[in-house]
Amino acid sequence: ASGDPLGAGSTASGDSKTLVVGSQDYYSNEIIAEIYAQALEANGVTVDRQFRIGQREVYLPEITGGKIDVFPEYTGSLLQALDKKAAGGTADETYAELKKTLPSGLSVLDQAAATDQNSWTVTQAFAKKYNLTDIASLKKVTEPITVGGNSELETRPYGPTALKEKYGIETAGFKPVEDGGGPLTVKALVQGDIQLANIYTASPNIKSDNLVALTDPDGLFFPDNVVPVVSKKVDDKTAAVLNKVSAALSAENLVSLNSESVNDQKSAKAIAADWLKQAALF
Amino acid sequence: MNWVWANLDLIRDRTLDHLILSVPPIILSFVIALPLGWLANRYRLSRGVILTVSGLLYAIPSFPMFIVLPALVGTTLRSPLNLVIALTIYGVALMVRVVADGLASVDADVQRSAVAVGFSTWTNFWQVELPLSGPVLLAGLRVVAVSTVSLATVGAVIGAQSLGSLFTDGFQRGIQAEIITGIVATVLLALLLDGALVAVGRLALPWTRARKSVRAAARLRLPVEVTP
Amino acid sequence: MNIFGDALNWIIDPANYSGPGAIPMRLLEHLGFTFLTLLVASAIAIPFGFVIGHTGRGRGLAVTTSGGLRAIPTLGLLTLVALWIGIGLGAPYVALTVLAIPPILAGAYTGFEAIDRGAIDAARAVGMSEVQILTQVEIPLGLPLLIGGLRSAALQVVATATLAAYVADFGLGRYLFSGLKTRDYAQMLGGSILVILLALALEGIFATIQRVVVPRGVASTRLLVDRARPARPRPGMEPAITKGNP
Amino acid sequence: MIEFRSVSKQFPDGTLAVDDFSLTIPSHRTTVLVGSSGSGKTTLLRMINRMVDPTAGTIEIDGVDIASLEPVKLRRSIGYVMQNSGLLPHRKVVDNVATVPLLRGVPRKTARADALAMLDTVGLDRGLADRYPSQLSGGQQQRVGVARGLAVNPNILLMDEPFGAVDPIVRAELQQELVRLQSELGKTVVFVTHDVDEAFLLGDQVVILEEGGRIAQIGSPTDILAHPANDFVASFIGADRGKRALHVERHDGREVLVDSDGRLAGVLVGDAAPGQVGVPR
Amino acid sequence: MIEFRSVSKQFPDGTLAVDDFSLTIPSHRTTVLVGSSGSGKTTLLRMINRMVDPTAGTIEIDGVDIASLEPVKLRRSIGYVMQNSGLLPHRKVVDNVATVPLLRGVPRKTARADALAMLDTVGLDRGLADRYPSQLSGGQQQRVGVARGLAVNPNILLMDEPFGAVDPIVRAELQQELVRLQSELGKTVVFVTHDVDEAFLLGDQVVILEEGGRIAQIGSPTDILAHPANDFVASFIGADRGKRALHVERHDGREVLVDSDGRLAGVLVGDAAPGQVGVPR
Ligand SMILES: Nc1ncnc2c1ncn2[C@@H]1O[C@H](COP(=O)(O)OP(=O)(O)OP(=O)(O)O)[C@@H](O)[C@H]1O
Ligand SMILES: Nc1ncnc2c1ncn2[C@@H]1O[C@H](COP(=O)(O)OP(=O)(O)OP(=O)(O)O)[C@@H](O)[C@H]1O
Ligand SMILES: [Mg+2]
Ligand SMILES: [Mg+2]
Repeated sequence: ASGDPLGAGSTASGDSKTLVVGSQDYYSNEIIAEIYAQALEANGVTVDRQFRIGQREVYLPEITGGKIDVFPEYTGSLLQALDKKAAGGTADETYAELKKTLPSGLSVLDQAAATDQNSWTVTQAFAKKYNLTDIASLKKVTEPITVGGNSELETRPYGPTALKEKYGIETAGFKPVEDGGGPLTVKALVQGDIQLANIYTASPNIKSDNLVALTDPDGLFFPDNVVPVVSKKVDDKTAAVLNKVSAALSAENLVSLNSESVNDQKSAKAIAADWLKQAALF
Repeated sequence: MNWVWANLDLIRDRTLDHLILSVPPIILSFVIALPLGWLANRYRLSRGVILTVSGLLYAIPSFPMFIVLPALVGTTLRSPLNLVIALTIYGVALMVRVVADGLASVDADVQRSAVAVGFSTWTNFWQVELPLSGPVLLAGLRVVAVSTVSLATVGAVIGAQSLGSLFTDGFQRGIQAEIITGIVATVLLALLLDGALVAVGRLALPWTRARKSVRAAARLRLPVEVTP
Repeated sequence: MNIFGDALNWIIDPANYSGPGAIPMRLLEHLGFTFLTLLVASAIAIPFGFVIGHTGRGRGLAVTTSGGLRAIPTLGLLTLVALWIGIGLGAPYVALTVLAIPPILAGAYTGFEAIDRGAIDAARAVGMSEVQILTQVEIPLGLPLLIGGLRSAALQVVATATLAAYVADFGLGRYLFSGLKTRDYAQMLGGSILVILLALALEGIFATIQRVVVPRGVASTRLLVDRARPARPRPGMEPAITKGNP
Repeated sequence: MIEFRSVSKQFPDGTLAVDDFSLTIPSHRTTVLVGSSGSGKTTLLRMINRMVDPTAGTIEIDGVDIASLEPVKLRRSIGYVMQNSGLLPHRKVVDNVATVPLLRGVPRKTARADALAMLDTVGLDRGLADRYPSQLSGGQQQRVGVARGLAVNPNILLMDEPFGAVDPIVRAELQQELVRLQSELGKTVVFVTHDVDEAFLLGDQVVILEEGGRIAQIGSPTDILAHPANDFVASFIGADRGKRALHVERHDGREVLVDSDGRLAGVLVGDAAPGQVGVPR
Repeated sequence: MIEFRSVSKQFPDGTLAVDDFSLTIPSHRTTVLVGSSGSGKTTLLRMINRMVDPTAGTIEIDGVDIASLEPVKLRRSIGYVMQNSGLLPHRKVVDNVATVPLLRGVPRKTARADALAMLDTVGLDRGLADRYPSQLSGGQQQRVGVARGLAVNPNILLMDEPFGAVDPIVRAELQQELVRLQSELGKTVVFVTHDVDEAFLLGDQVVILEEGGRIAQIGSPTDILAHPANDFVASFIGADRGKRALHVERHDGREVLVDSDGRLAGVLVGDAAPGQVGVPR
C-alpha cells in the first residue's frame, strides 16, 4: 500500500451517530461544507467538521476510504480526478457519468445549480480591444498571449494545447502561478504579466476586478456543479436535507457567498448561517 | 486590526494547533540528537558520517519531505504525526552538530578531574558532560525551536491546521490582514518558546549566570578606550 | 521503494535534458537565484555583523532580531510580498533574503567576537589604525566563522528556493509543483533529489572555502588542540594530557 | 606505602613517558616529584589511581597490586587535586566538596554537613559554600580542590601542580596551609611540581626526575641542596645559576643577602626563631 | 624622560583607577611599577602610549605633552609588550615582528631582514621565523613579543607583565635575557608586574603602588628592601612573612640559609663573586 504516498490512513471517526463533514483547503468549499453542516445540525444530526483538508490529492483517498461522510464536490473536476479519460459533456451528462464512475460505497446526491468551474478569463479592456466573447474568438487576438495558471494547466485537456488544436489559437508562453486562479493570478492578469488565465467562475474577483470569463459553448471545460459526495452512513432522511440545500443553491448565490468571504471578510460560519436564514429552508 | 478582533477564536485555535505541532518535534529532536551527537563527538569516523548525513537532511526541501514521508513511514498525509516526524528530522539535523560541538566544548581538565575522582563513563556523561555543554545545547535548542515553529506553517499546504492556515486562507481570500496576522503570530509564538527556553536555561544552568558576571568583570580588567 | 527508482529514472531520462525547462537550465536558474540571494543578504548582514562584533554593542538586539527573522515563515512572507508586487522573482528574492540574513549575521558577529581581544588590543597598541585593525586583524581572523554562516545560509536557501516556483517559472521547484499537482511523483522526487545534490555540491564548495580561509596559524592551533585531546578519558584508557612539547 | 616496581609507560603514539621506574613512597609522608616539563611526573601520578595503566611493571598500594582493583572504585578512595582545581563549574562549592561521598552513596545531608566541616579544615569561610567555583578567587578554588580531595578521608592524596596557576603571594599562603594540614592529618601525599622551592618546602622526600621519569636524585631537601648528586641536579635546583649561593653585602648599615646574579634575596637575621619578622620597621 | 604630572583616570563607569599620580621616569633606565591586582599599573602604562587618555593631568615625553601627539603615530614609536604576547595568530613569527615597520612603510624585504636580525637579538632561532605563534612555546612567544616591541628601535619600551603567564623556569630565563638586552640597548623601559622578586631583579627604580595608583614607595630595590617605607610595603615585599628574613642553620656540616618559614633558601658562600657557583659539587 505504500507505493502511493497518498494512501489513506486511519484518522477519521467511526462513530455511527456523527457524520464527518469535510472540506477542501479552499474558502469557498469550506462555506458550502459549513452550510451542509449547519443544515444537518438544524435537523438533529451530530456533525464532526474536518475542514480544510488540503487539495484533492490529499482528501480524495480519505473519501474513497470512507473516512469522510459528506463532502462538497464539483461534478466535472471530481469526474476527471476519478477517471482521466472521462467524456464529460453537459451538466447532466457529466453528473450521470460521475454517478457511474464513483467507487462503491460512495454516492452523490442531487447537484446544485451553483457551479464553480474552470474558465478562460481575460481583462475587460483586453476583451473590448479584440471584441472577445467566447473562447474561439481568442483567434482574433494579434498580440502574443501569455497564459497563467497552476502548473498542471499546461498539460490539462483544456490547456494551451487544446486551444491550439481545437481552435488554432497560438499562445506565447505559460507562466505558472500556483494559487489556483487566486489573487496572484488575478493580479498578474490585471498587471498584464499574463493575458489569459484560468479562473473559477464563482470567483468574486471576476466582478471586482472587471474580468471577463469567456463563454464555453463547446464544452471545453467540464461543468462543475456543486454536489455533495456522501458515504453509506448518510441515510435518506439526511440526504433529503442536503438535497434541499442543493436545490436552493444558485450560481449567483455562490458568487455572493464568495464575495461575502473575500470582500466583507466574514467567516464561513457567519456566511453559512446568514444564507440558511435567508433561504429559510428549515 | 479589525480582522484580528473579529477572529480572535480562530487565531487562538490555530495557535494551539501550531503549538501541538511544533512542541513535540523540538523535544524529540533534542532527545534523538543527544545520543547521535555523543557518538559524533566520541569517534572521529562516526563524526564525519553523522554530521554529513544530518547536514544533508536539512537540505531536503520541506514540501517533498511532507509528501514522501508518509510513503516511508506509513502515516496519512494529513496526519499531524507526519508533520511532527518531518519537523523532528529537521530539528535533529540542526541539533546533532550542536550536541557534538557542545560536548566537545566541555573543558578537558574538568572532565579529567571528574574521571580522576571516580566518575564512571555513565555518571560522567549525565552529571558532567551534559550539564556543562548546557549553554551550547540551549543555544542550539533555541534555534531549533524558532525554526521549527516557522517551518510548521508549511504544513498548512498539505492540510495540517496551523498558523500557516491563516496565510493560505488569507491568501485565497486576498485578506492581507490575515496573512500578516499569521506571520506575526508565528513570530510571536517562536519568540515566546524562545523566551521559555531561556527561562528554563536560567533555572537549569544557574552557574552560567555566576560565570557571566565574572567574565564581564574580567573583560573590564583591561583598561580599554577606543581612541581614534 | 519503486518510486525512488522511478525518480532516478526520471533524472537520467534524456528527454528531460532538452527543450524549455530542461534539467541543466533549471539547475542553473536555481544556482543563480541562490547566489544572488546570498549576495544581497550578505550585503545587508555582514556590515551589521562587523559593527556588532567590532564594538561589542547591539549584540542582544542582533540575537533577538535574527531570532525574529528566523521565525518568519518563508511561505507566508512569499505570498504576502507576492500579493503586493505580483508574480515573478521579486517576492522570492525578498522572502529568501530574509531567510538568509540570520545565519550570515550570526556568522559575522560570532566571527568577530571569537577573535582574541588581546590580539586586537595589541594591534592597537603597536599602532594600527582602526581601519588597519579591521582589514588586517578582524577580517582575516573572523572570516572562517563568517563563511560558516554563509554556508548554512546557502544550504537553507537552496532547499527553500524551490518555493520560487510558486510564483514564477523558475528553478528546480517547478518539478516539485508540477509533479505534485499532476501526481507525477517520480518527477517530484527527482526534483527533490536534484535539490539535495545541488545542496551537497554547495556544501562541498563552502567547506573547502572555509578550510582555505582559516589562517594557517589559527588552523595549526586547532590541529594542536585536536591532537591534544584524542579522546575523552575513560576508565582504563590513556589520559588526554594537553601539555605538548612545542 | 606505594611501590613502583620497574614501571614503564609507552603511549600509543610511541612516546616513552616513563622508563623502568622504581620508587617506594612511604606512608604518612609527603613525597614530591619534581622535574621539568615532560619528565613524566603527571604520568607517574596518574598511574597511582589508574588514570593511566603502565605498559610494564607493577604498582602496589600496601602490598596490593592495583591492577587487580576496579579503577572507578580505586579512584573514589584516593584524593586527587589538580592545577586549575578541576572543580565542576556547575556545582556549588559545597556540592563539589561532597562529590565523591555522594558518588559513594553517602546520604545528601550527611555529605553536605561533612563538606561544610571540610571547608573549615582547609580554612575557607562557610559563607562561600553556596557560591559557584567561578565566583571564587584562584586561591580559594584551590582550597576547595584540596577540600574535595580530602572529603573521602583518603589515605592517599595525589596533587598535580595544585598551586601552579595561582599568583606567588597566594601560592605561598597555600603552601603554608598545606604544611599545617599535613602536620595535622599525616596523609600519604604524592605531590607533583616543577618548582624546586615548592618541592623543598613541602617534601619530606624529594624525587628529582629527568626525561622519561629517570630518577636523578632522591633525598630530603637538605640532602639534595647540600649534596646535589650530579650536574643536572645542581643545575635544576638553581645552584649553578648562583641563585642559591648567597653572600652578604652591606647597604645603609644593614646586611642584605644577595645571590650571585645580584638579585636581593633577603636580610640576615642571626638566629631569629621561625615566624619572627626579621626586617626593621 | 617620561613625566606624569598629577594624572588621574576615572573610567566612564566611575572607577577611579588612578588618582593624582605624579612620577618622573628617567631615560635609559628600567622603571618597574609593582602593586597588587587593580592598583592601576596597566592603566598607568597604557596612558603613556595613549591607549588610555587621562581625565586630568598631563603626561610629557621629553618635554612634549603627548596629548598633542597623534595616537597612532605615537604608538608606532613606542614598543609595547604584553602578557600572552598579543601576537597576531594568523601571521608568521617574522611577519609579527615586522608588523610595525611595515605599517610605517618600510619595504617588505628590509622589514623582514630586520625582523630576522631582531630574532637573533632576543635569542630566538631564525628557524622559527616561518612558524605561527601557536606553534611556539609560551616562552618563545614572549620573546617574539619583545622582538616586536623592539623592531622599530623605539626609545621607550612598555612591558605589561610580559612574563606573567610562563612557567617559573622559563620566566627566570626571560628575566635574565631582558637584563642582558637592556644592558646592551639601554632603552627607557617601563615594566609592570605584581611579582616583587621580578621587580627587584629588573628595576633600577621600583615604584610600589597601592589602590588607585597611590605611590607607597619609590626607590632602588636595596633601598626598599632595607628600609620599607611603611607596613604596607613591608608586607608587600614579604618581609613580614619572614620570607626575606634568613638565618643560618647547619646541616651535614654545611651552613644553609633558611627563612623564617623553614624554607631552604640557599647556602652562604662568603664573598663569592657574582656569577660564581657557590655550591659544592
Ligand atoms: N575599561 C575600564 N572601565 C572601568 N574600570 C576599569 C577599566 N579598566 C580598568 N578598570 C579598573 O581600574 C582599576 C585599575 O585597573 P588596572 O588594569 O590598571 O590594574 P592593574 O594594576 O593593571 O591590575 P592587574 O595586576 O590585575 O593587571 C581596576 O579597579 C579596574 O577594575
Ligand atoms: N596521552 C599521551 N599520548 C602521548 N604522549 C603523551 C600523552 N600524555 C603525555 N605524553 C607525553 O609523555 C611525556 C610525559 O608527560 P607528563 O605529562 O607525564 O609530563 P609532566 O612531567 O607532567 O610535564 P608537565 O610538567 O608539563 O606537566 C611527555 O613527553 C608527553 O608529551
Ligand atoms: Mg604534568
Ligand atoms: Mg594589569
